[in-house]
Amino acid sequence: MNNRYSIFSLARNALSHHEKWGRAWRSAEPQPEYDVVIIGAGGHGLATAYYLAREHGITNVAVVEKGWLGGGNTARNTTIVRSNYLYDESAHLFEKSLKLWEGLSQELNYNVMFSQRGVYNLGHTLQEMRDIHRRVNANRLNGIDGEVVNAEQIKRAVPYLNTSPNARYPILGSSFQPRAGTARHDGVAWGFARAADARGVDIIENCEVTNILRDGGRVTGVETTRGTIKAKKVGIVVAGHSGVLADMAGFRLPIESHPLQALVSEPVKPILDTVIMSNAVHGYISQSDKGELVIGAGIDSYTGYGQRGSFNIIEDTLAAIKELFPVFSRMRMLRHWGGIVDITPDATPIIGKTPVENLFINCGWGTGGFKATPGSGWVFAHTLATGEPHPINAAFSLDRYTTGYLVDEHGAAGVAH
Amino acid sequence: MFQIDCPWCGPRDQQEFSYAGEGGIQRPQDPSATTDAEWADYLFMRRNPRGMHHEQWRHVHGCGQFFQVTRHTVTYRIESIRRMGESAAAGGESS
Amino acid sequence: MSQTHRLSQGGGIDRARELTFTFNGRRYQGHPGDTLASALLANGVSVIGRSFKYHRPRGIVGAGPEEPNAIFQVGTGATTRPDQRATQVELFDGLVASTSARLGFDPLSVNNMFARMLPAGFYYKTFKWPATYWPRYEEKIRAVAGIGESPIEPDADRYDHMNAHCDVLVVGGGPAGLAAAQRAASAGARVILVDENPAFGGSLLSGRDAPDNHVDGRSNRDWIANTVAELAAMPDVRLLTRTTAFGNYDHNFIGLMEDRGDYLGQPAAHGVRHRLWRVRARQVVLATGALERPLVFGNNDRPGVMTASAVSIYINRYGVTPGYRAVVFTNNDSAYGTALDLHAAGIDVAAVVDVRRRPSGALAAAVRAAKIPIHDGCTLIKARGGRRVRSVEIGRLSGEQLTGDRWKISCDLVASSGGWSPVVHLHCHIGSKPVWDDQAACFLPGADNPGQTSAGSVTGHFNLRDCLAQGFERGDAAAAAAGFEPTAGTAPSAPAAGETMPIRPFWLAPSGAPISRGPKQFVDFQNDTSAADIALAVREGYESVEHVKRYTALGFGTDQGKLGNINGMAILAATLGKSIAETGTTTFRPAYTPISFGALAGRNAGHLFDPERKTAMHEWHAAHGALFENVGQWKRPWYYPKDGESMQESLDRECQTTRTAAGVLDASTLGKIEVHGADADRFLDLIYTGARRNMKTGTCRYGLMLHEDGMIFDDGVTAKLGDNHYFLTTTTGGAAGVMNWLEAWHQTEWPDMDVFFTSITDQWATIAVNGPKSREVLQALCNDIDFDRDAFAFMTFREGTVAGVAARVFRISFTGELAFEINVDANHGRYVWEAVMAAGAPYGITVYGTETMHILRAEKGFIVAGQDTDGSMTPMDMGMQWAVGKKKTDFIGMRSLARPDIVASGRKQFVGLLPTDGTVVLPEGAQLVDDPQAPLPMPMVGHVSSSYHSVTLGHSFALALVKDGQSRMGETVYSPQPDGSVIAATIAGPVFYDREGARQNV
Amino acid sequence: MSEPVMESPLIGRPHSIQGQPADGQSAAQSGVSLGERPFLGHFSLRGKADDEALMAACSRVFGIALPKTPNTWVEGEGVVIGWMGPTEWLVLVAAETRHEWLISLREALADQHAGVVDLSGGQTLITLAGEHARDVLAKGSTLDLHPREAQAGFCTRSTLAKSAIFLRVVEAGERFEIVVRRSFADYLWQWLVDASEEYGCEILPADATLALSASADNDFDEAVNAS
Ligand SMILES: Cc1cc2nc3c(=O)[nH]c(=O)nc-3n(C[C@H](O)[C@H](O)[C@H](O)COP(=O)(O)OP(=O)(O)OC[C@H]3O[C@@H](n4cnc5c(N)ncnc54)[C@H](O)[C@@H]3O)c2cc1C
Ligand SMILES: NC(=O)c1ccc[n+]([C@@H]2O[C@H](COP(=O)([O-])OP(=O)(O)OC[C@H]3O[C@@H](n4cnc5c(N)ncnc54)[C@H](O)[C@@H]3O)[C@@H](O)[C@H]2O)c1
Ligand SMILES: Cc1cc2nc3c(=O)[nH]c(=O)nc-3n(C[C@H](O)[C@H](O)[C@H](O)COP(=O)(O)O)c2cc1C
Ligand SMILES: [Zn+2]
Repeated sequence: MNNRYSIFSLARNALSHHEKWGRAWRSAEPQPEYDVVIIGAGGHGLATAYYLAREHGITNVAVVEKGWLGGGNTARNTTIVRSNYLYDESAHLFEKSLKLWEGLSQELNYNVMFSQRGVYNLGHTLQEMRDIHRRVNANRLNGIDGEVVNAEQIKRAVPYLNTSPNARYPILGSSFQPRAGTARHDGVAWGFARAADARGVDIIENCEVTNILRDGGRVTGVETTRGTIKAKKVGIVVAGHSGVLADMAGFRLPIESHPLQALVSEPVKPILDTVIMSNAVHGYISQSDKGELVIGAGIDSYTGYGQRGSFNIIEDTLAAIKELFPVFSRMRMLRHWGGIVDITPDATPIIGKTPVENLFINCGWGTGGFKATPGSGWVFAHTLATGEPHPINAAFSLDRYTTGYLVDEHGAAGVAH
Repeated sequence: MFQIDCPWCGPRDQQEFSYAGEGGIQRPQDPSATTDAEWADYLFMRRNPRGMHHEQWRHVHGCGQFFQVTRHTVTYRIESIRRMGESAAAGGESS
Repeated sequence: MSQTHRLSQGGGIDRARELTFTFNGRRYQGHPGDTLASALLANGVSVIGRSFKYHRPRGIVGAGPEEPNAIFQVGTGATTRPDQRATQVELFDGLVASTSARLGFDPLSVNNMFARMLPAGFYYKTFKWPATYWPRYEEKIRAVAGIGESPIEPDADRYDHMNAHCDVLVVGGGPAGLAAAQRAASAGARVILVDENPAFGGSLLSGRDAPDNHVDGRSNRDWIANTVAELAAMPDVRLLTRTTAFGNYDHNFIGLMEDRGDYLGQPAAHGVRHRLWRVRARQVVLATGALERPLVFGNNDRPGVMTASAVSIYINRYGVTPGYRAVVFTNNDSAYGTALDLHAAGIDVAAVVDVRRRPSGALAAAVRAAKIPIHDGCTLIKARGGRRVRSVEIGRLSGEQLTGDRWKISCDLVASSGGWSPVVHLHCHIGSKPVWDDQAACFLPGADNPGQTSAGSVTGHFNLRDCLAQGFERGDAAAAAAGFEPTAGTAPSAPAAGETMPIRPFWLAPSGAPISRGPKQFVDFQNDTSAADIALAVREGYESVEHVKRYTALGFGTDQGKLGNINGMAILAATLGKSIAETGTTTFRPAYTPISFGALAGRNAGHLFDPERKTAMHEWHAAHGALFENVGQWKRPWYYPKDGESMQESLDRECQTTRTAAGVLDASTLGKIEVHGADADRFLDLIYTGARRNMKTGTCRYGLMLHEDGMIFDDGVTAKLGDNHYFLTTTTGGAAGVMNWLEAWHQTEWPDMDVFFTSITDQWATIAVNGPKSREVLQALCNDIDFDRDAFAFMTFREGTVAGVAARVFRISFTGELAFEINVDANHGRYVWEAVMAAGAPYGITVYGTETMHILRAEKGFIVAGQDTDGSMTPMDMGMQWAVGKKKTDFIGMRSLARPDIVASGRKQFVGLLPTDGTVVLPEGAQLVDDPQAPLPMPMVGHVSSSYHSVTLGHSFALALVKDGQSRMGETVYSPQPDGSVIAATIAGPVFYDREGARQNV
Repeated sequence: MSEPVMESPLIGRPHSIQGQPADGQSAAQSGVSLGERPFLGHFSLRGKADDEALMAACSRVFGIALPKTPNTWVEGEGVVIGWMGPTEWLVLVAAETRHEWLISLREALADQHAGVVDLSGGQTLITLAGEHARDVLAKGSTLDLHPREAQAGFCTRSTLAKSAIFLRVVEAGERFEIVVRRSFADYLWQWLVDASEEYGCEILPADATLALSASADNDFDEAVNAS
């Protein structure tokens, strides 16, 4: 297919008034049977399909999506990408992902605008500073870039941040990961979709899985709103809806689905060149390439599938942003929205087997899985292809909740991101 | 922003309440008699339904009482509210 | 006169007064009552911006919240505000507005020539090579994006929140809203009526005052004034103008934003610039009206092309004509009204171009009567002109196609109407989907949300008579639903509408060429999204309306698609060969129009951002030079430097004095809970790892609380005050959590147990006196307690008076020294504190803060929950088996301790560390390895949780968590530092000082 | 030794500007008056409402029955008792009677299944009155305090700004009392002064007496029952 994207193809197509561009992905009709069916065409599901094809040569794959691809949390996250997690298991997983991010635009031939503008995680209390040191030291020894910077250094890098020692919660310092940053969320889904499609994967939108078919203890396929699809293996990658799918397959998950909100300001000229996250004051902020301030909020305490949350969270978040950046007080909120995040008790994902044979699950990314999109797809593809987890995701099994081996990342994930 | 009808104090703003998770989870009578799997079930596994959810809230900035709520997790509509210990049949007056 | 486009009469402006303002540095005049947009138009300013991608000149299109082009920076310096919609900015004297777009020659307008290189989504296809160049591309992209500029000075304005309750909230003060509010209020309901405009009246204010829109037989202006006056006179009615309902939230919670300063150019009295109203309404009536959508044709973005209703508004409300020779282009009747407005204002209407054949309505008849030519069955193909429309090309239609018959009409104004889109936004904020109505050719609100209803043109009723009747009826219904009996009365009446002709949906004017080759037909002006972009998106497979939005940026701008979205969605449907109902809309989200961060933060800013909790001795600490540490919301003294002392010098002094004489700590912030009830013993036995039931009255015991997963979450001391009567302490940060924990277990799991908990954290000021001289200090202050070593044993307490104040004195120690904690009623806290300091003076007593407290406890190996533990440690991990009741059969968390991975080896365990070089202090948070030469990723075996220099020990020491550390005593571990150095340390037991515990027992 | 000195948590706030209207306004113009009643007796009374022996004992010692209707307060001689929850009441008495009350309460309830916890040092009481008192509260409270909804006799625990409070309606729409925890008092006071500013705010001298209605017989009972 002569559908490569480049400045030259753009010029060539301009001559034909862009009438000759092919589809980024086919609108596939469901086939009766596949080797692998992936439920959920979010970034993670699409990446899984792509790496199944690319790394394992498995192309008889369908990704079924109840709505429009990339329309779940992939469409509504604040796009922060970093790998400075505390525990070895998480660090290796997220760093694997970050390495994939670094070549992703070229790999997919789709500009996902991965912008390594760095991420600051601010510390406002002595205990937060201890935790920051602990995490950055661990990152360094795990081969992950990062340093601890003081208020003076932050002030120089981010002049409009309130670094006054008289602030209610003065900034005592921060971790800084230079290779971290943001990416264009929709582009990530589209890029993976296009690349997976090019390798033969069927992406089937507007196709909701309504039941998971089993024979004995073994999965045989899925029932969907567009008919039954048989499959040798099935992977569930539905983020906030994981509990619903698990229920269809007859087991329970240690997951609660909660609304998580975000918002954007009206667009302004460049004013913030990096990403600022604060746990104690509770908000995080970056500026998109279009100029809006993209701001993330705390999670709603109650469970909900409504893709909207409570207004007081928005108020509290903007009070926090005003505290961090008093100059943004006169900026205006353009739009706020919510997603449904799948929260585990240890703030760590589940990637691996389920009680049903040949049925695998990838979920529990909660407030922070966008950054993992390529890495998650990569390890999950391995798991689906071989039937066994890759060493990188071995620790993220469902049965850790039974044995007590938890990788508790609450510290690193404390603020939703 | 919910308005929750505290079974003691009447309707109040969500900000006076705290969410207290899925309701009706019984702590095993004799924890040491449970298997690891049963214990994990009690500890971590949740119904997390998309639809009607039986849950607990506490009027933490009011009468301090925990109570039971049946709420739809998509529409966020509250179907019924009961004091702890009241069965669905006895309460369920508000809708 | 410079106001070249000001009509000699009409409009609601105050012609007697002139206001001066500047736009991009040029001075202009306007009048009170003008908006910035109407004043610019009055001054004949036509190019007010440049389009985002192609840098095409742009003019004002609308007159309200739908305006996409006239987005300006207003004000300068600390009071600047970016991205202000000129159509909603009220003019005041001295207003300064600007746009960063170049209004004259714009070098980037060459983009226009490269336009073909910039289709929707072009950036996904480019800027990928070489990979390392992306940051440079990105910088360029960022520089051209963004409309206004963020302020860079702190905001001096103030903001607040106001909570309000009402029986009926009416959003929108047009005829429907006024009628509804009037009815609800007259039934006795508490009513709030809001409108975003400076005055009530809605669209009536922008129509001509003609008999066909009279209400109850009088001019509609009179009717409005009367109704508003009537409402204002009622005690339980609140009328809010300049107030936007920006968001509709669950359970009838509606957010309103009231402007109290921007319209004046300065904050209103007492400084509140924006007030955010948080309304909880029993019933809501949405009477938000409808917005007109333009028709889409070639070069429809030329300055001078506007919506027809905007043209009418400028004429009728502001006395301004946006042009002197107009062409009206329509597919429905309402634009004929605009033709009549123009005509009445003396403006030449060159033609009405109607896509419908033989328009038959009453308005069309009136236009004919006015001798305005009507080109029926025709379309505008494209506009001509550069910085302003100069003429339009018209073609005859056959179905959706052109017949080939084309002609040109010169004009400087095009007023177009593609029909009306009800403002269903608020209705949809809480998840409801709008429903497409083929008849009215618009989306209508779906089924009512609970407790909410809609009235007026938002429901697709586009004539005054129906709107009034519906407002009246819905006002009654809302009042009734809120429990009020409607009074007798009849709906305000307006003359019956004349004959009308149905709208002909018409989404995209044909140009004779394929969409991709014809002139640019803009759908979303702010983002330069054209019909061709939508077609391209579909061609590339971005078929869902949400994909189209995200790929083309349709509706992403500051108007959120109010002007263009419906057209875009209809064009999408046509491209896909589907119905509009099938393709649907994107999701409507708050805010209806943008609201300031300041308003959302309200009073929670600056020193009121979060409460500062203070102890009774706070002022004393501050007066004695304490530096404070934030712990939770508390301010705790960290250390008390004396003149010229470094931090370490202060700590050395505080430590040394406490160990050799006496030191005092304000421990009031510790959480304190009183527990009593017949089952208190039984209950606490389930909560703590250790036993409580065998405690004797008068004694104290240390305890750990675990979460049910077996991990430590808090610790503290339990004192037995009497039978089934206890006093517990918690960590400073843990107090509220522990209180909730106790209540939760009691109320939800063991409701039959008879036990009560009362938080008494604030009741007691706690003064911890530590050190070998502490007994003497206490004795000097107290003569009713026997402080003799055996009479008052370690881990017991006594009641008596200290410094003449009733006190409870505990003999407990967090330093390992002889120590007493005095608890007195906090009102007496400072008094007793000062008495202690005075009584200790002869011994050289010192005051010390949290840092010294940490050193002294660490020397003794005492943990700080939350510092040495992080939610993943069991009592065994911490070497605290002794705190777990051996004979207990159950406590919360116990079962989890038996899980395989909790009993497995390889868990991190609590140990002490002695750096090989005792002058080096291991940084807290340092990671520990066995082999510092190992390649990255280097296996880590533990981390340092607490670390200090000890003046007492004469060297540094640390507490750490090391894998299997308790069986590695004496082994060496290493900590590689960021600077490349490596610190070696020996694993030791965690107790460094007075291992036998003799000192606390003297 | 000198007499022990008590300090309210608002030390340095109202006392230093005793009686001085804020914002340079005269008292007559101020829409709000703020004051503190420091050092009152505050007791938490815990027990079960269906425990008849306890209820009887309480009636004896207070001369009035404990309010069992949620969110109501009653007044006896020298004492105000507010419902805080189904097993909890707040008892307020004047500063100088605090110790006697505590002793007699503990004595009277000694044999009961009940607890009396002294909170007098841990809380203070702020009064807020005037034409705009309700507006000031509305800036930080989601309660509906319209006279129609919250008559005299209404009380509740709730939040005001970012502080937990106990609120008592002394006179519907006009006169309120706010009991706040000691450590939050300074914050709440500053918040109230800030929120009151636009209406003109008069700061009253501190007053350690308990506000009781003129006639202690409870004509608000009816109102309460009606709500
Ligand atoms: C507001 C917000 C901010 C966030 N910010 C960040 C951030 O800054 N950084 C970060 O790393 N992470 C962030 N996250 C988290 C991140 O978005 C998610 O972890 C991640 O996108 C999950 O990707 P996914 O592909 O697994 O899920 P999704 O994108 O949600 O995809 C799941 C898909 O499954 C589909 N599906 C569900 N049920 C069915 C069914 N029955 N049949 C078929 N299909 C089904 C859904 O429609 C959906 O498309 C944020 C999340 C939110 C909500
Ligand atoms: N000729 C036509 O085709 C046509 C079309 C539409 C409307 N109309 C006329 O318009 C009138 C409609 O009356 P109506 O009362 O339904 O609507 P209206 O447009 O007169 O009033 C609605 C009011 O609500 C305000 N508003 C909208 N959203 C708001 C929000 N979120 N917050 C605060 N204010 C908000 C608007 O600014 C406006 O003032 C009738 O007279 C009708 O004849 C005619
Ligand atoms: C990183 C990011 C940037 C966004 N920027 C904008 C924006 O500039 N304008 C806009 O209208 N919405 C913006 N949105 C929000 C989307 O319009 C939309 O609200 C969000 O993707 C959730 O989808 P939904 O509202 O359709 O449910 C942005 C979303 C994200 C995740
Ligand atoms: Zn309650």
